[in-house]
Formats: sequence, C-alpha cells, structure tokens
Amino acid sequence: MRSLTTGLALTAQQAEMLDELNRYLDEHFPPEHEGPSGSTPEWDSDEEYEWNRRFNARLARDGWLTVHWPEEYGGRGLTPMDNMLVREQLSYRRVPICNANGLDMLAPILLQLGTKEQKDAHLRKIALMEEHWCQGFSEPEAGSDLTSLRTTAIRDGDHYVVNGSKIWTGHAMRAEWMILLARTDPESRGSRGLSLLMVDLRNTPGVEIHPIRSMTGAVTFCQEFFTDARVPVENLVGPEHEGWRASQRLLEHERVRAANSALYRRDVDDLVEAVVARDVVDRATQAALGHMIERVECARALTYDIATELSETGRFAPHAPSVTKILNSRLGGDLTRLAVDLLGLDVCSYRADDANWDFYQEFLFSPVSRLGGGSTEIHHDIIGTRYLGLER
Amino acid sequence: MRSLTTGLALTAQQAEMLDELNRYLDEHFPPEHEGPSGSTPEWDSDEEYEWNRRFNARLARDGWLTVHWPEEYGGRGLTPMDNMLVREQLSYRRVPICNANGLDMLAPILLQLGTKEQKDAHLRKIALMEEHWCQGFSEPEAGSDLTSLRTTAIRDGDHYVVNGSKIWTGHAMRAEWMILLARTDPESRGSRGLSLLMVDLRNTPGVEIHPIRSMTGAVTFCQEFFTDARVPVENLVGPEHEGWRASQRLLEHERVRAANSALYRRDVDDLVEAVVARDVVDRATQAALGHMIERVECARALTYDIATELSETGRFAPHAPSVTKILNSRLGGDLTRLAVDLLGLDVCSYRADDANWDFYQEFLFSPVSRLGGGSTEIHHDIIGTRYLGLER
Amino acid sequence: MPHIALGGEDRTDEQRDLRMELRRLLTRLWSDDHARELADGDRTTGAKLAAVLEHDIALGALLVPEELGGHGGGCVEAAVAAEELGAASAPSRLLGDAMSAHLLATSGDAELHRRLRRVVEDGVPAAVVWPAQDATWDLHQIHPVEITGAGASGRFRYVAEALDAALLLVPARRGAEFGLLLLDLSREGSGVELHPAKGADVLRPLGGLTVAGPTGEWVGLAEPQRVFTETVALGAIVLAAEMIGAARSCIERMATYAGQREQFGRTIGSFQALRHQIVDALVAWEAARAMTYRAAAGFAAMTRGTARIDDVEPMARMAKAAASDALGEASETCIHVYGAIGFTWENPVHLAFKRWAASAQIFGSPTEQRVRVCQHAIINAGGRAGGALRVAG
Amino acid sequence: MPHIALGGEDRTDEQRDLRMELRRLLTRLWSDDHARELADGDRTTGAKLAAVLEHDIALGALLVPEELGGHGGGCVEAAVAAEELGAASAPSRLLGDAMSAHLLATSGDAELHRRLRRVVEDGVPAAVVWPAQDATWDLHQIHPVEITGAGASGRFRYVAEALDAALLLVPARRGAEFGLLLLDLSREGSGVELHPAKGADVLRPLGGLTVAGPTGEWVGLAEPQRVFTETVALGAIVLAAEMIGAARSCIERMATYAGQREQFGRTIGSFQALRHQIVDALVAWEAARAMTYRAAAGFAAMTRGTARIDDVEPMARMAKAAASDALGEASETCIHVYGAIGFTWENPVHLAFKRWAASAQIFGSPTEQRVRVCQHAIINAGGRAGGALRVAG
Repeated sequence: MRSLTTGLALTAQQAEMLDELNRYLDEHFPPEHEGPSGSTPEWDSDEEYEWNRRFNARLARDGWLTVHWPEEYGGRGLTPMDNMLVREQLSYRRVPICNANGLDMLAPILLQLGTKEQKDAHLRKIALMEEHWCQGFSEPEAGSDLTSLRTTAIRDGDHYVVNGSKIWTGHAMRAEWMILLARTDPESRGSRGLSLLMVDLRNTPGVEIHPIRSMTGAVTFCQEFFTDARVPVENLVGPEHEGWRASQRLLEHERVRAANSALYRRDVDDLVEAVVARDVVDRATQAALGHMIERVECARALTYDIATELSETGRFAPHAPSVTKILNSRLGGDLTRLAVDLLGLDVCSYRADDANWDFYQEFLFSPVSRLGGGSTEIHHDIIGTRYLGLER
Repeated sequence: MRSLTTGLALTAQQAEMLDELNRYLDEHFPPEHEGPSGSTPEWDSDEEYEWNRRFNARLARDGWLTVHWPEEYGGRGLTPMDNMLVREQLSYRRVPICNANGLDMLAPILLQLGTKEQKDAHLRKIALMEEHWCQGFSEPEAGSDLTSLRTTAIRDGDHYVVNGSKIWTGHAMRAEWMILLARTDPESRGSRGLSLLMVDLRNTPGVEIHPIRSMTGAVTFCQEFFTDARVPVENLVGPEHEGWRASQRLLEHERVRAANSALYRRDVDDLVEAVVARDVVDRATQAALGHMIERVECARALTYDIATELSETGRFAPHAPSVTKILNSRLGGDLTRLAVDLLGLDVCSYRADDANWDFYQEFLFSPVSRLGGGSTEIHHDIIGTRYLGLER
Repeated sequence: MPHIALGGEDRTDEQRDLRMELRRLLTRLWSDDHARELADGDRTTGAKLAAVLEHDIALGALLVPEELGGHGGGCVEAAVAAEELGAASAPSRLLGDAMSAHLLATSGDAELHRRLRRVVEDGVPAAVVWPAQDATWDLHQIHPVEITGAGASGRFRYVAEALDAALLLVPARRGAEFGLLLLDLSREGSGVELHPAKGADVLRPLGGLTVAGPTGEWVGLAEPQRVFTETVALGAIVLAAEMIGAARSCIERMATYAGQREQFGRTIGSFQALRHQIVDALVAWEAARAMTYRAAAGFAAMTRGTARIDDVEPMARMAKAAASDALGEASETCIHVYGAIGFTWENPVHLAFKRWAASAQIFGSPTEQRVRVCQHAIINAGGRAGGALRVAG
Repeated sequence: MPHIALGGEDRTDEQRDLRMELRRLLTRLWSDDHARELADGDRTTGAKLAAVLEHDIALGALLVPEELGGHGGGCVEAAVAAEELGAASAPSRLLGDAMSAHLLATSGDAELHRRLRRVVEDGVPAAVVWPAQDATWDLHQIHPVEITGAGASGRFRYVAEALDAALLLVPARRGAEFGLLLLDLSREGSGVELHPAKGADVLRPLGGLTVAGPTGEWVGLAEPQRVFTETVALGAIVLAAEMIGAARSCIERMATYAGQREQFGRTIGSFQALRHQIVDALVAWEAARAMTYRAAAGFAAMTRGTARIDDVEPMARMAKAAASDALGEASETCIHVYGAIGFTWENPVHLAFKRWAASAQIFGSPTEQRVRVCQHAIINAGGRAGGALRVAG
C-alpha cells in the first residue's frame, strides 16, 4: 500500500514511526473501509460507522491517535510535529477520524485549561471513542456572527440551566457529548459573558436532537433544542464568562490540523490515477493536475512550518490558522470541481477502489469547506485587521 | 487585409458600409501605423502622433468617425449600433482614435446638453482633430472618491475663475482643450455644486501642465495647475452646479464604447498567429487561448446588446456601463499576461508586423484598465447597490 | 424577487410573449416544492407539468416549421423557453424535442418531413441519440450504430432524454454511407436496450443505450455530417440557455437573501466582500447570457440561410462554455451566501449546483469547447498566414 | 513598514544572522532611489553595492564548501539571501554564483574543485550558461555546445548573468560524451560573442551568447545529466526566493499605503473588497514562501546525501511556479492599491511587476512547471499501477 512522502528531513525516529504506522495500517485497515473527507459526519451505513468507531478505538489503544498527548493520558509525549506526521499518514490512507471534535478541539483545551478531574474523566474516553463529541456553537441567528449567540446557561446552585437552540452541529446524531458555548451572564452582550460547558447529551433531560438533511442527501448536521437542561457546574471548562477566548483557541486548533492537506494529496493522487486509467493525458489536463498538486504541497509546506513552530516554541503566528483555513477551503472546492471536470459524466459512477467515498460525494460536500470553522470572509478580515493592522 | 466578423445578422446597408470601410482602410491606412490600445495617450514619436492626427482628421472628413452624429455636424445620422460596427472595425484594424475624450465623452454630452453655439463651435473641430480634448476630473486627493474634488471655479462677472489642480489627465500634453469638472459653489460638498466647464488650455493664462512619467517609461499623464485661470461663462456645459450627473453620463459613454472588446479580439488573433508561428500549439495553450477568445466574444456580445438597446430605445440598462467596464478591464490584464506567458522571454523582442505596439508595452499599460474610468471596486458597488439594491 | 436582465434579449414580440407565458405558467405550476418532490423521486408532478407544457404551449412543436404543422420557431425561441424552464428548475423534453425537430426538418428528406409532421400531430416524445460525452460534434469521430446484413449494432454510454422517448433518432452508418436509424420504441420491443445511468441532474436523467439485431428503419442522409453537427450545436445552445436560466435564479435568490439576512447588526449584502461576489456572478452571467443569445441568433440566421455552420459552431461552443462557468459560479456563490441553509436539502439551490455538474459536461466540458474554439481560430490564422495547421492533441 | 512573515523560515542561527545582516546592509546601501537610478540606466550604484556585498558578506562564496575556501552554506542560505535581495529590488550575481558553485563542487572532479577554489579566492564572477528559455532541465533536451575537431560551436538566445561574468560554465558535448566547456572571458578574446538581449527585468539583464571556433577548456563529467539538472533546480529555487522577497516588499508596501491613504473619509484599507485583495496576496505569498523554503531544505538534504534529485526537482518546480504566481498577484495588486501613483515611474513597484515578467519565465513558465510536476506524478502512478506512461505533448 502506498504511503505519503513528506519531502522533509525526518529524524530516524520519525521515519521509523511512519514506517511502523504504514505496516500497521497495511495489516489492520482494509481498503474497503477507506473514507471520504477526514472527519466527515456522514457515513454510508451504521455498520460502516460502527466498524470505524471500533477501529479508531483500536488506533488509540495501539498508540496512534494521540502521540502528542502526555503519557499519563495515553499519549506518547511526542511533539505536535510528530502528531502531524502521523495524522498526515492516517489522512492519506483515508482512515476516518471519527472523533475530531473531541480529539483535536476539546482535548487541547482540556489539556490547557481543564481541571485534573476533567482530564481524568474525559481524555482517555475521547481517544477510545467512548465519548464521541460534537461542537455546539452556531445558532439560527448566530452564524458568522457567533458572538450574537442567545443560548443561555444560567447558574442555579451547582448546575447551569441551559435554554436555547444550536444548529449545524456535525456528528450530533452520533455524539454522546457536546462542547457547548453559551451565555452564562444573561446581562452580557457580544463576546463577553460566554462560557464553555461539557454537556452529556444522552443523559440530560431537556435535550432534543433533530437531524437535518443536507444537499448530499444524507443527514450531515443536527439542530438541538435545550429546555431547562441542567449541566453540573464541574462541567465548566476554563473560567466562567470567559469562554470566548477558549472557543477561539479551540477553533484555531481545528484550523491548523494537517489532515486536510494530506487528504487532498490523496485525492489528487487518486484523480491522477483515475485519469491515467481512462485515456492519454493531454497537456491541458497535466497543467491543471500539476497546479493542483502544487497547491496541495504548498498548503502542506505551510502546515509543516506551523507544526515545527508549535513544537519548538509552543505557539504559532497569529494569522496562521486563518491562512491555512483559506488555502484548504479553496482547495476543497477547486479539487472536487476539477474531478467533476476531468471525470465528466462518469464522475457519479466512478469509485476509487471499492471504498466508501467517491469524487461526486466530495464535490457535493465541498461547499462546507468554504463555510465551516468560519467563512473565508471572516478569515480574510481576521488576517487583514489583526495581522496587517488595517481598519475594519 | 483581414477584418473583424460580427457574427450578427447585419442589414445589407451595414454589410456594405463595413466592406467599404475595410476597402478604405486597405487603401489609406498602412499597417506600419497600427497602434496600441485604441485611445492611448502614449505615442512612439511626435511624427507618429502627427501622422495619426492627420489620418483621424481625414477619417472624419471622409465620414467614418462620427456616423451617428446628426448630418448638420458632419455625421451621417446613423444609429449607435452603426457607429459601434464602424468603431469595432477601426479598433480591430488598430487605427488609433486620437481624440476619444472629445469624440466619445464630450460630444454626446454637448449633443444632449450643449447650446447651439457650443455645438457649432466645437463638434466639427472635435471630429476634425482641430481641438484635441482631455478630461480633467481626478485630483491628488480625489481619485476613486471623485466627489471630494477641491478645484474651484468661482463666478466673477462673465467668467469663472479656476483654482486648483487636476492629475492623471491622459492626452493633456497634446490637448488644446479640457473638459473640467470643478466646484462652482464653494459652499457645497460632495456631488452637489459641481459644474462642467470647457477650458482652452493653450490660450488661458494661469494654466500650467506638468508631464508625469509612467511605469511604461513614457509620459502617459499630466498634472495641471490652475491659478486664477479665467474661463468664459459661455463655456459652461449644462446647468450650473449640476455637473455631476453630466459627468457621470459622460463616463458612462466612455464605458460602453465597443472599441475595447474589438481591440482585444485583434490582440488575441495576433497572439494566436504569433503562437502558431513559433511552435506546435499544445492543448494547454489551446485551452487558454480558446478561453480568452470566448471572454472577448462574450464582451462583444454584450456591447452589441447595449448598442442595439441604445439604437432602439435611446437608453441602456443602468448597470450596463459598469458590467462592460469590469469585463473589459479584466480582459485587458489577463490577455496581456497570457501574452507574456505564451511568448515568454521573447515578449520584449516580439513585434507583430512592424507596427507601433507590442504585447510587452500593452502588458505594462494594462494596470490602467483596472483603474481608469473608475476602479473595478467602484463599479462593483454601483452594480451591487444601485442595480441589485443591496445596502452599502 | 426581482427579475434581473440587462435587457435586449427578446428582439420580437413573439419572443417576449413566449417568455411571459412560460413565466406565468411556471409560477403557477412549478414551485420549489415541486422541484424538491422530483428530487425525492416523485415523478408524478413532473408528468403533470409536461402535459400542461404540451397542451398549453405545445413546446414539442416549437421548432417545427409551420409547413410541417409546427410553430415555426427558431433557436432564439428555444433559448427563451430553455432559460425560463432552467430558471424554474423545471424538467422538460425541450432538448430532445428541439434537436429532433431540427434534425428531421433540416435533413431535406421528404420521408423524414412526413415523420416530423406525425411527431407533432401525435405529440410523440422524440430524442436524438448523440453520445453525451462527445465534444467533437463530428459524425466521423463518434461511433455511430453500424448497420450490416445482420442488423444494427451500437452502444451509447450516456444519452439525454432517451429514457422516456418513444422515437429515437440514432446516427448510423451502413458501409461507407452515413445516415439515420429511426427506432420507434412503441412498436419494436426487441434489439433496443435502455437503462437509467447514474447522473448528477435529477431534472434530466441520462440513459445508456444498446442497439443490437434487426431493428429500426434506416434513412440515408444527403449531408449527414452537417446535419448532425448542426443538431448538436443546437443542443449545446439549448443547454447553455437552460444554465443561464438556472444561474439567473441563483443570482436573484442570493441578491434577495443577502438583502434580508442580518449578521453583525447589518444585512449581509452590506458587506462589500460578499456583495462583490454576488456582483461577480452577475457580471459573468450577463456576459454568458449575451453570448448565448448571440449564438442562438446566429443559429437562427443559419437556419434562414444567412450564416454558415462553420461560424455558428464556435459561437455555440463559447456560449456553452461561458454559461457553464456562469452557472458554476452562481450556484456555488448562492450556496455560500445562504450559509449553512444553502447546504440543506430543503433549499433548492443544490438542484442548480448538480445541474451544473451534468450540463457543463454534456457535449463537452468548457475546456473541451475552448480547445476547439482555439483550433477554429488557428485554422483561420493558418489560412491567413498560409501556414500549415500545427496542433498537438 | 512592518515586516511580514509567518515565522519558522530560519531554522538556524546562521540563517537568521545572514538575513539580518543583509537586511541591515541593504537598508543602509540600497534605497528605492538607487533602484530607480538603476532603472534609468545608471549602473554605478549597482556596482558599488556589488562590491560591498562581495567584501562584507562574500556572497559569491556562500555556497562554496568550506574545504574549497567558501562559507559552506547550502540552498536554504541561498534562499535567505535571495529573498532579502529580492525584497530590496537590489541587483546581485547570486544566481550565477550559486549555480556555478554547485556545478563545480558537485561535479566530483578534482580539477573543477581547484577551479572553484580560485573562483572564490579571486572573486571571479562566474555564470552557468543554461538556456533561460528551457523548461526541461535536461541536458539531453537542450542543445549543448558541440565540440568537434574544428572547435566549439553553439548558440544561446537568452542567458542570465553572463554579460558581466568572467568565467562561463557551458554545457557541452563531444561526440557521445557530455561535459563542461569552461570559457575564461578575461583570457580569451575570440570565439565567444556576448550581446545584451531585450528583457523586462532591469535588475537582471539577459545576454545572448554565441560560441564558435577553437576556444575554452573541455572537462568531461561523470554524471553530467544529474549535475546539470541539480544546478538548474538550484537556480529555480533561487529565482523563487528572489520573487518571494519581491512579493513580500509589495505586500508590505500596499498594507502600509492602504492604512494611510484616505478616500471617502476612511482609509482605503478599511474597504473590505480592497483589504481582502491584499489578504489574498498575503495568503498566496505565505503558501509559496513555505514551499520555497521546503524545496530549499530538500535541496540541502540532497547535497548532504539524504534526498534524491528525483524528489527535489518537482519541489523546485512547484516553488518556482507558486512564487511566480505570488509575485504576479502581489505586484499587480500593489499597483492597483496605490492607484494611479502605482503606475508612475517614481513608484518602484513597477520593478517588481517587470521582474515577474522575466523571472516567471526563466527556466520555464508556471504552466511548464506544472505540466512536469504532473508528469512526475503520472510516472509515480504508472509505476504503482503497473501501467505504461501515457502523456500527450
């Protein structure tokens, strides 16, 4: 089975680690379980989801899902760069990461801001897929303007009482837990007075989950309604009323994930293979595919830089998440459109191998990449105002 | 000599008119006088300019420059569509139109708003190149925001006394007359209180003209300084203090000119010829050139629609000038960049025939197309707010 | 919802009337709910609409010459109808009807003219079996059905509007002779196999077709290559106009929504970056729309004998390519402007997005069109310069 | 003016120091006025800068191994220097020096090593004569100088940095053998003809070169193809880094100007549409910059023996293509943000715009690079799938 080349000067340990991972996947991950975009909330079937859930748990047990976590929580204490290398391979091999909200968004925040009890209670379960997490941020009237959110969580003794509604929540139909951003100070406006709460979706009365059918035909997102739902105060993450910054950090972690660029490399390699198998490849097609490879590799180069910086200094440049988000979201759209163009009317019947994805489904899913995790317009403004210092 | 095909169902008269024009040009316009962009303010030499000035006068005398003007002013009383057909051929044949500011901007306004005396005094002279006109609108602090202009023209008896400065005035180094937009009401702000004045640059004391060297290396624009320059009140065009609307109409007339699209068709045809002469044309090049032809022909189709509408109803859709401006300004940049890309390092030494232009000079001139006549951003806002009704 | 248009597309009263009549009829009969029902697999409302279109406007007779019992419309009328049907996300047989009518009428064959008259009289749904993946529009470069002593044999992977047709007009070859194989599906049961093919566009299902055995009726053609190239060019213009309609609807929808939806205390259309994206979609659309009607007018002139297919073919290709890009941009931008709502099944924009994925490809992708537009220009340049044509595949 | 950078490009203290030293030196010695003087044809200030660069930093020795008397720097150091020189619109001989040093050092030939040592000791300006129009980077696909009994003969239409070189390293062929022709221009007067060629970039004049007659010194090479491909790949990375620098300067300038210039009572950078264009230029630049340093690091690893040219070559091509596009976008947007002022000779942005027109083409246009990047991927895919390579020209 092929693997992803990094073009980097890896240490001997890193090279050995990746070899080991690829041998591991050759042995344990059959190609028929290869999935679509790395952390999709859509699944061909319940059986397929269950298989991958179990395989993700196994990956965690065998030490492949959280190499950068401290050893006490099941990690190997390696660097963010090491984790990126591993995740790139997993992405390239189309191993679906079921619990991305838990692993890559909540966990870094818990490691930084969580109490000892919170870490003990959740980190291992996140990795082992015992708690599948979703992220409750958007609301019907609060999309791009997230700070206008209205869901309240009012302190009442040792609970917060939650009322309101969240929407466009991926994974909610499968998740047991939600990271909820809600207004704990009812007098507050904008980004003040918000807090992050961990909500046990299955065992909290007053929580209703309604599936939303997307243009792909599948249930991609849900809307949740909270009616006097009581959340214990010990589920508050970080300081009360100061959840906005934590939520932004959480989104930044989502954005700098290497997974997307590596998956796009796989997509473009699969597309090259499909095109070669069909016909002689003319130069117009070569130029288009070569440009796509270049864009993917540029995005990968950038994520390597960010991971190196993070490993060496513990931080990354303030505009880095927005830059990678913009690059990857454009790639998502352009790559699938190129696939539609090159495979033509066959795009719906073409399937790479016998896997659980095809280019047409990725094409239908692609508009999400321009919007999810903040629209590209929002990220342009973040870079323009916060980094380049231009007026709004 | 080749001519431009319209792809339209022409009347017999129109077809005969174009045949006659092409025969006329075959006889009287030698290829060595072919010029760059249709109404360039740059010239290889004074001799070249003088030759074209004389040829433009001859064109006017022989009835080819103003076919849509009333017969009493030397026109043939034909439709705007007929004029567009003629101008397209002239553009395609690379006949430089020296006096575009006079012919295509001032003249329509004079015909609409001018007094009998003004029409009698200027129209024939404009056509015959006895008065070369420039357009004094922009100021150092008033570029995109034209309504913030500060040049004043204060009434003093039967004169306006002009003070201030205009800049980025193409043709000013050759022009005898200027269409000046100035503030006649000193108490006014914004678009109110402005007037259009005709200024005799050569015979008015207090007018200084300073050439500006552009990135092409040539003098493209001038800055003019007015110090107590006295302009007779009979040179006011349209109502006093209401020059803004007239100036906007004047700019609209500039924008819907067909000349650009037809010239671009010539550019792309010349580029095809140059590429064919060099080497086997691969499919990547074919796709790029084919796309450029398509974009040019789309722009031409749109200008035909506008001219037809203008001929039949006397008006055009409110956003039409901005749409053509955006299309043509993008074409200007992209077409010359494609030429640089396809001709490669030869672009500087390549010359089509032995004419007065080359692709590299057009490339250096191309940034002007994105800015002149209002930046593309301004035109996007005009369409978005005035036509689609979106808030600013 | 505002109707956008630069103006000037309808040059005659008949064209204006046709557009207005279709608009009225579709507003009454075909809502977003109907389109969604169709997408959900319910074809009954679609059949009802088809019946009304046939009964009230006789769309199937639009391009049939008056002397053969039709409306005597031309390509511009077809474009007008296609734009309005496309704007409404309404299914129709316009593509198949228009191509069949042109093929039969322009053949110059008296028997085929009689056949066309019967098609109109009986309202027979007809389709031209041209391979949807072909970009050459050239009878000599596709694989027509081969007719030998043993009968006809051929295979087409994707054909548009063949699935529910009763009469198929199939490009065919008998020895060195090219012509037409007529397949009357209501009569013959054997030899023809039609099966649905997976496709993106629910509004126009594609079918695969196999012909084998002694079947159909052979008609030789005097100018087979010209007749088929014209027919496919007409199909391309109809597809372009349909995409222009779909794009128009996307632009109207997003302009309306951007003027209503508020974020950060302002309508989202007041954000310059979003507003300019909508304007960009509009600008691309205006240009593509103008090109589409210019091509349609060119085709109509050709039908009247005042233009040549050599000049009309590149116009049809440019229209198809430009309209494809315009719909791609308009539908994608529309989804984005709607935010997550645009991504839902409930919102009908995805029908336009999916229609793009199919229509942009039928009879050749935009890149394929552009390659051939350039080759046409190279042939012209080569002719002028006296040089040989040098083009790499 | 703010210095932009994502951070992480300088991995060692030496690289940081080199960058800072060059930045200090260029700030002191090379202003926009100097660049304009150069553009006006005055080459004296350029010569002064070259002398200081040679004396204070010995830029010519940057890539020469320490054992041959050089600094022992690698491709990353060359990229750092090129970026800073590019950002300052400063002329330099870095491209020629770097390519010559690599070619002579990597040849494995003792005589060439001695020659390189002398080049460093005497500060000889050297240049590799590779045809600037070539995109193949393949010795077998260009026309090297032919060496026969009668002497050498060859012709190059455009060569970079040859005009003021004293030593030219020319790809050559003697019968079936490939190697190097050394032309010492200070000694030999005959047989070599150099003449300025028309070009866009005043900072790097191109020359045409003709070699004819008994001239120069022939040196056979053990692995000529590898050595030359590596050398051109290095040149491409240096050009990419230089364009990254030029683009950085454009972005810094326009961000500064957009924050100061007011229209409609606001800074123009407060208009979202303009602000986002500047951000788009920055995003493209960040990506290209990361790719350029990744390619440079890959090249350095290859020099150390831990990477192969087969993997480094596509990285160099991607860096060159991405940096070209980044500079094209940044320089054009910068001119636009400055308004008409950006179009004047006085404003130095046109130097970056013109540099793009030349640098993007040297050693192959972005499209040419992309075609070859894809061919590389197809070879990999073909190898994997066991299929034959099928590529149309």
